[in-house]
Amino acid sequence: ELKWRIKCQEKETEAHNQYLSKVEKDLTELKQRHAATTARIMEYRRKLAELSHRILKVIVKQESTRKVGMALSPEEEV
Amino acid sequence: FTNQATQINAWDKLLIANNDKIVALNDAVQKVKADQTTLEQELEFIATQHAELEESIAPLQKEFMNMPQV
Amino acid sequence: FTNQATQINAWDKLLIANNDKIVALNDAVQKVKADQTTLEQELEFIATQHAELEESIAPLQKEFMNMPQV
Repeated sequence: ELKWRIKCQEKETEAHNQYLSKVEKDLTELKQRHAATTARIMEYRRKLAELSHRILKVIVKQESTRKVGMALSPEEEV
Repeated sequence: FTNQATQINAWDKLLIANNDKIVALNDAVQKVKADQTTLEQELEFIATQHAELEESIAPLQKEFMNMPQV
Repeated sequence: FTNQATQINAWDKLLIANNDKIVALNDAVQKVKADQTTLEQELEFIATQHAELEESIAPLQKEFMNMPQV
């Protein structure tokens, strides 16, 4: 009877061991996905900075040309 | 003999404890995997938004930058 | 009998090793979770920046639409 219990325990331990190896593999994969995600986030932050810069240039340009083609205001006519 | 039985009982306890911990670990790993997938989907969404932003910025840039300077 | 004792000893070691592994993997999972939280915050930051950028583009687009087409 004891022998049988030991056998069961051995089997159970072996199953645990196999499952833990699978978790190790899963974690390795997760770390890779995490690294890829981090890289993409960095890329997107750069991209956003570039887009912000471009739009800022447009805003500056637009501000400086806003009054082109408009009638002079009374203050300007004097 | 009693000694051996005690030993087997101790192993049983350890195995059951390990089993519980493994179940918890499994839940945590599944959750982390699902969260990672969500993050990746959010990244895809950001990529789409970037493309849209770029598309709306390009014509503005072209038009406004060609305007005569005061 | 010695053979059986050796076998049981080896198995006992595996049992203990599994226990250690569970603890280590649990730590690793917690670490991944924490890293994910950081990424989640990064994504929120990007989303905020997107909203700001969109807000600054909107008036330009409006003006662009009202511009006389050459």
